[in-house]
Amino acid sequence: MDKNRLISIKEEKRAKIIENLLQNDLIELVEDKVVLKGDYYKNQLRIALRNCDIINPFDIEEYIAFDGYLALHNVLTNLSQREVVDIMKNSLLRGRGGAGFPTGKKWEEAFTFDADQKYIICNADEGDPGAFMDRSILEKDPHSVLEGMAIGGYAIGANKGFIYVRAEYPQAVKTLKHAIEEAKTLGLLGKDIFKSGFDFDIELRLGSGAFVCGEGTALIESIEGHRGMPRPKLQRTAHVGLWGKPTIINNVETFANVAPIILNGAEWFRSIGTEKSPGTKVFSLVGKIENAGLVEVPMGTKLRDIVFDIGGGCQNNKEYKAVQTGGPSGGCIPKEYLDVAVDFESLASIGSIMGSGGMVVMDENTCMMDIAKYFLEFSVDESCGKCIPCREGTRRMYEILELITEGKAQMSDLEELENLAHVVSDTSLCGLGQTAPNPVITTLKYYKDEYIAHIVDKKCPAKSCKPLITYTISDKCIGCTLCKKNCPVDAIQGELKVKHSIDIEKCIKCGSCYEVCPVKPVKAVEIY
Amino acid sequence: MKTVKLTIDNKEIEVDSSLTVMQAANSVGIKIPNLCYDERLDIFGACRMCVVEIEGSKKLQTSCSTKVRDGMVVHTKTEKVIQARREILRLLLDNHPNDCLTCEKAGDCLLQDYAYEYDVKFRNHTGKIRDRYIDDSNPFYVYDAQKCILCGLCVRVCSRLQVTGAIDFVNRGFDTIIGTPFNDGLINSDCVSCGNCVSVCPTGALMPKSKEKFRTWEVEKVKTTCTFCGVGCQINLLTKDDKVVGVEPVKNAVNEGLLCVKGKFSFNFINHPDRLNAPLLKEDGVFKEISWDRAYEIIKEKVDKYMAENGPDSFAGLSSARCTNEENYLFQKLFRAVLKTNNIDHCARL
Amino acid sequence: MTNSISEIKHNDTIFVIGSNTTETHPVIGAFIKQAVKSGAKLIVADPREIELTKFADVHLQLKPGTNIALINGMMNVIIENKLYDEEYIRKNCENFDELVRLVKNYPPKRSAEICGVDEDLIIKAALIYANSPNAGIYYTMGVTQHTTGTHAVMSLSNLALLCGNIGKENAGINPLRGQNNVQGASDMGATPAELTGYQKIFHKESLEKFERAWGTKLSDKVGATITEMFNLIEEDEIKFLYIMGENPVVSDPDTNHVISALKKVDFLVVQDIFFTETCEYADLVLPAVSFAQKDGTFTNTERRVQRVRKAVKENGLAKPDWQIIMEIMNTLGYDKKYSNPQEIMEEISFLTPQYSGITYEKIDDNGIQWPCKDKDDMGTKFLHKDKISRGKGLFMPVEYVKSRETPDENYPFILTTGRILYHYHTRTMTGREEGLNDIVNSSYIEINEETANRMNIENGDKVRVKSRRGEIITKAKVVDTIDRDVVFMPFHFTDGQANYLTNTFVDEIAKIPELKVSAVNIEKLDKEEDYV
Amino acid sequence: MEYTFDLEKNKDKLTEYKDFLKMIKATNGALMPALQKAQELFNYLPKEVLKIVSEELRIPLAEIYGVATFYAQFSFIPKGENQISVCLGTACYVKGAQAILEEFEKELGIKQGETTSDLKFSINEARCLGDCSKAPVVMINSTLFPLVKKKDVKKILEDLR
Repeated sequence: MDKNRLISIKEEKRAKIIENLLQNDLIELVEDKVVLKGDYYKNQLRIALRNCDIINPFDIEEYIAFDGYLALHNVLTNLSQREVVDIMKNSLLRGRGGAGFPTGKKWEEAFTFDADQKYIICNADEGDPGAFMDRSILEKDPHSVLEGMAIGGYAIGANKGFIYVRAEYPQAVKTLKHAIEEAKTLGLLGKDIFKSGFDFDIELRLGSGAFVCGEGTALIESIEGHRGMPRPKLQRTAHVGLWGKPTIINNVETFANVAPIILNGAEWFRSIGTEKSPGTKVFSLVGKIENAGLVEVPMGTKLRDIVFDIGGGCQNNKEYKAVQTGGPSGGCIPKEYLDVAVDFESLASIGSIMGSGGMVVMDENTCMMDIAKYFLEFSVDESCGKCIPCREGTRRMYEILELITEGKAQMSDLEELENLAHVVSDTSLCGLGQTAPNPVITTLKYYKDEYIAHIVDKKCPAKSCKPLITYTISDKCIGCTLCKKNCPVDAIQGELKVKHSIDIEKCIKCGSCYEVCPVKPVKAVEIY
Repeated sequence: MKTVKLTIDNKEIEVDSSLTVMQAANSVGIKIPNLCYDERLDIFGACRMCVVEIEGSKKLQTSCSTKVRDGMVVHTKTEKVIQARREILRLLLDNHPNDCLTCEKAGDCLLQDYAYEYDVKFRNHTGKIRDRYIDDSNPFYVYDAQKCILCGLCVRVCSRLQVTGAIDFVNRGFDTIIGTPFNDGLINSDCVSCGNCVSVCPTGALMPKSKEKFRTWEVEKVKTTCTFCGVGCQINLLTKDDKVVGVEPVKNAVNEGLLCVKGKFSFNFINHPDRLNAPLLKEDGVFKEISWDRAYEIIKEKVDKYMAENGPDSFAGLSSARCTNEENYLFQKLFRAVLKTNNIDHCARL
Repeated sequence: MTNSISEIKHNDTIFVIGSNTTETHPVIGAFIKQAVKSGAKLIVADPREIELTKFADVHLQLKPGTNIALINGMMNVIIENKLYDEEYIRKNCENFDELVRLVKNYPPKRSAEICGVDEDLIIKAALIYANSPNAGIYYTMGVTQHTTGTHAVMSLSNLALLCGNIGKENAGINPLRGQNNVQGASDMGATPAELTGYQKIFHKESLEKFERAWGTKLSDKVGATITEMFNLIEEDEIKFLYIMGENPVVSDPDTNHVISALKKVDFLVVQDIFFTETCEYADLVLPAVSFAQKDGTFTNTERRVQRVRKAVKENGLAKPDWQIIMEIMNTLGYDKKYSNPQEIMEEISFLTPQYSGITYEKIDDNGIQWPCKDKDDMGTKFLHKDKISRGKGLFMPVEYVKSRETPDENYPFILTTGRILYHYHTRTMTGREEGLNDIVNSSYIEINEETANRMNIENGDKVRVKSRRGEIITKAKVVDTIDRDVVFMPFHFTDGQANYLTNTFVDEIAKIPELKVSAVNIEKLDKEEDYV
Repeated sequence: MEYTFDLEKNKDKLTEYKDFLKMIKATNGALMPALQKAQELFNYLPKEVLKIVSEELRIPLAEIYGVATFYAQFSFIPKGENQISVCLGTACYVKGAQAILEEFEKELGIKQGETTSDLKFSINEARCLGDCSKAPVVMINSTLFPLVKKKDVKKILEDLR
């Protein structure tokens, strides 16, 4: 493989692909650039997702057709390791996995640390519930990750890379395996790539269902074949990582950004996004949103633009209540902050985090206590159990939230909850524990009145917490018997065309009656 | 050796740059509490009790896993630090049986000590506590999951120091316990009953099955040398009422705090009823107790007789590789200087 | 040990031969495993698969009694490949040419045939050993309890010298002493030819030094070893036998022979803490106290003199052994009195060059490793630092010679004996520990599964084991960890006591009996009446 | 429910597995792939198989058990022929996935984490399958069922029976 061959493949393939896509009305050309068609994509800027839904991920030549592996060629034949590190540093690319650490700085740490062996790891253990950015890239454009890893490997002096991918992503595994094989066949991985003397191999390692393995040191433990319990940070992984060797871990989206930066330069990258958070970010916009899906926009885009302009607002014309970013580590952003700029600093300033890019939209019927409880339960389940505050503290927090959503809590429990939230966050060993209280901390901050309603009034304002609501049938009932027929516990009495009533003792609050009630515009079944 | 200067609790100190904050503090007598630290093992960082405040960083830092830096200013006892430690202890007590009154470990329990020091009490709550799981299959000790704080010392001592790997963390999160494969019990595992896990357990989770009841404050400790092989492990004999009731290893250059099953648990022979209590003389095939004076008299009679009739080389002595140097010395001196023979040997060859 | 226990972890290669370390020296075994975990290579030469073989890079499962052939084979490989430390040999050693000449006859192929192991493994082991900057050898009775035991030790010493591993930190040649104070008993001159500190009885100056110190004339005639003592009893030469803290009825080879001697001797004094099997034959039994009831010192396997301290008081009329001996001396008209062991140590230090700097005060905390010359000397971590002890390291090439008793038609199996983790020596102490007995409380014989299959023996079956000297009944333990023609028995137990079978052939130099090799046959017992 | 591992029946699989172990034993960190392969081949991690892993990879059995109990994907009872994963990721959760899980449990008479006695079905909750835009989703073996409603559950199961 050499540059001419790359170019000849590109020339041969590119036009055909574009023609085909145009025929199927999937894309349009904007200033010679291929853009997916439709309103949804209009306001997006796709760098990490550049090839998604455009190329066939099982054909490496299609990746090459869109400038694939040109950056690697450039790096291996024209640039020194130091130069690559400097480009990455200048680009100010920040890790897209959540913490936002500058990638170039990280690489430099490993590059300047002397060792006989170094490793580069792609963290594809995307585990935040409600996030699937990485999955899409892995399944739709695997080579963008492989190329980014190879460039990173060259920069720091590693000739071995690992992709740690969730076992829950079988399609991604399949695509990656195929991609690695193809790249090896073409000599884009393996020995002496582009006759540069640089060797680089990538091995796939599968996770096995432990969210905490998204944490760097837990991920390393897992690859080494141990329980995924995070290590204390006595030394940086960039110095002492996998099998004690200097190791760089970046996530999928970060690696997908590498080749474009090399091809277009650090300046170009910095021209996108904000000063401190250049580039774009991919979000998975899900939940009670009209247009769910992946969104890639420049950093600093307003939350409102994402939720309303691209996402089309809440489903069924419900009122927007909050968006949850950053998964179990993140926080809820209420209505009054819809104009916040979505970048690392701005989100942190209002108590949430960028996280890996999950954006779950909630409407008026979502109880924020229930959401906090949901995330805490997640953290309890996924806590590795190593450090005391996370193992014991998240459990106790979850229990208090349980009491609250069941209407059994007292105000002193709320104090304890707040107290625990701070201790767990202050003293936990790894990011999972340190951020596990975030859903509680932000909801306490923005929805304290809802907490008080649950505790003092024993009411759930969102009408979502079963123990705190009652179903009744109003005078609007037309006696259609639909609800009676659908009630699983025969709690509804009433004759045809006569107003029905619900036996509160029997009612299990499943909501079937509410769902089927045909009365419009306001249903006859009411929830208090 | 590179050194750095730092301040801990307003004390300016200069230490080796490779130390952690905890080690540095320790070196000047500032004790920082911890439940999972052992200088023989890699830093684990699980208990979080050793948190301190370091000026310039917003979050509390664990002193066990933070290296000293030049100019660092460390506070080990601020309000924030103490509050964090109290909360950690409270979380532990929430998941720990309130039975210190009858717990064998009382008085020697780090959790108890810290709860006392930080004034943390048991409280009532309706939340979950760890499921009951007791492994008493091993003849020498018992594991009680409810008293376990999962510091991992036992696991790490077993896998890193004893290098047996009979136990490990089992399950995840709140449900984690220390267990054997398939929870089949220690006796069915690779366990060699060395008890090194028991020696490091900070709470009553891993306890020896004692024949004698004793409270730690009732025992005296006497440091001595183990008698079961040539390694010469250093041990403390724990005694109560003139009985040996337990053994603990000493951390020193020979055994570094490790022992084997014999050294740790085989001490009951000392107070065994079968012990010889008086000289015995065989008369007509039957042994009868006699006094020491009588015993020496008989020896003298015999010695005089054979010396006169058969000469010095009719005497022979077998000394013992189990006796002390002083005793072996005297024994050969007895034969050489008094009985005038070199017919003296011991069992070095067996 | 030439080197220290704390150095084990820093060995690059550890060569364990004839030592089931994790059972006989568990804590040292743990350090060896720690070393392997942190990257050291491990070579194990042992007729059985033992715990350490699971950690080993090479396991040389050799036939009992073939150690010398193995070592010579390894040296052949090292010399052929020029992997020896030329400069070290030139500076420190003599007689190298002789060694080269002798090991020429041991190409790995030949050694492999003698030892019954793969030629490749011998080569691999040799390369690992020779290519390591620091390699330590660790051995126990598997090397010494052979008629060629001393030669095997010389052989190991040749190997260590060849690669410059003596007089160096984290290496050396390290016999692991079995019992708690074997080292001390030897240091203290409890042997027929040596006074304290290995000063020879026939060396005039030494003898005179002792005569002056003790104020009496001494015999310069070398005395009798244990085995010789029993023969001399049979020959009516020895009339009076005094056994202190020993149980030869169980521990010594050829039990029948031992018992017959003990029965025969005119007057037998046995001094012990329990009424042992040997006490049965005594005329007078003297009650001594245990280690926990007296003061003194033990010297461990790394030459460290450490304190023994009294923790509980004497039981009944029992007394510390030193006190009993002193009182006997006094009764017999030798008036020297000691008020405590510390005073005895002062005398030892005065007479023993290696101990001359040792005082109770100095050893109080951490002990001291001898040699310790004077009051400022803090002891010696590893020996031969500046020079090999006899001036120059002498290669002592030795030929392989077969064991004295080898299997034949009537006795087709090689019986090898040893210790197990859960018991100590003749079980006078550990046999009284419930928990240990819960785990194992009776004798057994390890038989290869194919052999057992062929003989229709199942795990747990009773078998009769016979040798030319005796027979016993024990239980079969069917294993896949031992060769087909080798069987193993622990010697601790008195039911089915292994030493009824062992022989008394000794190594001519060190007088160590060949407990590791005797020829036996095995017979499965089917019927109840056979058990008797 | 107790399951005994049938050595005879699994002879071929065991041979295949041992070959696999030999192949990977020299690679660093071979334990996870070894366990994943065992789970795939035998549908669970039989004690007998873990002992083989311990011997081949020279890893103490306790450590293997510790690792195996850490990761949610390993099980110690056989998984069903049809492994039903109900996604409880945030997107699915806010769209009522909990009720769908309960419906599967009700229909099959087992709880999540269990296997029906005929070994036909097992249910697991999944932590986000990454198909949030089609929430709520259920994955059965490797087939994805998007936008599942409670009333679809019966039909889905019938088609598999």
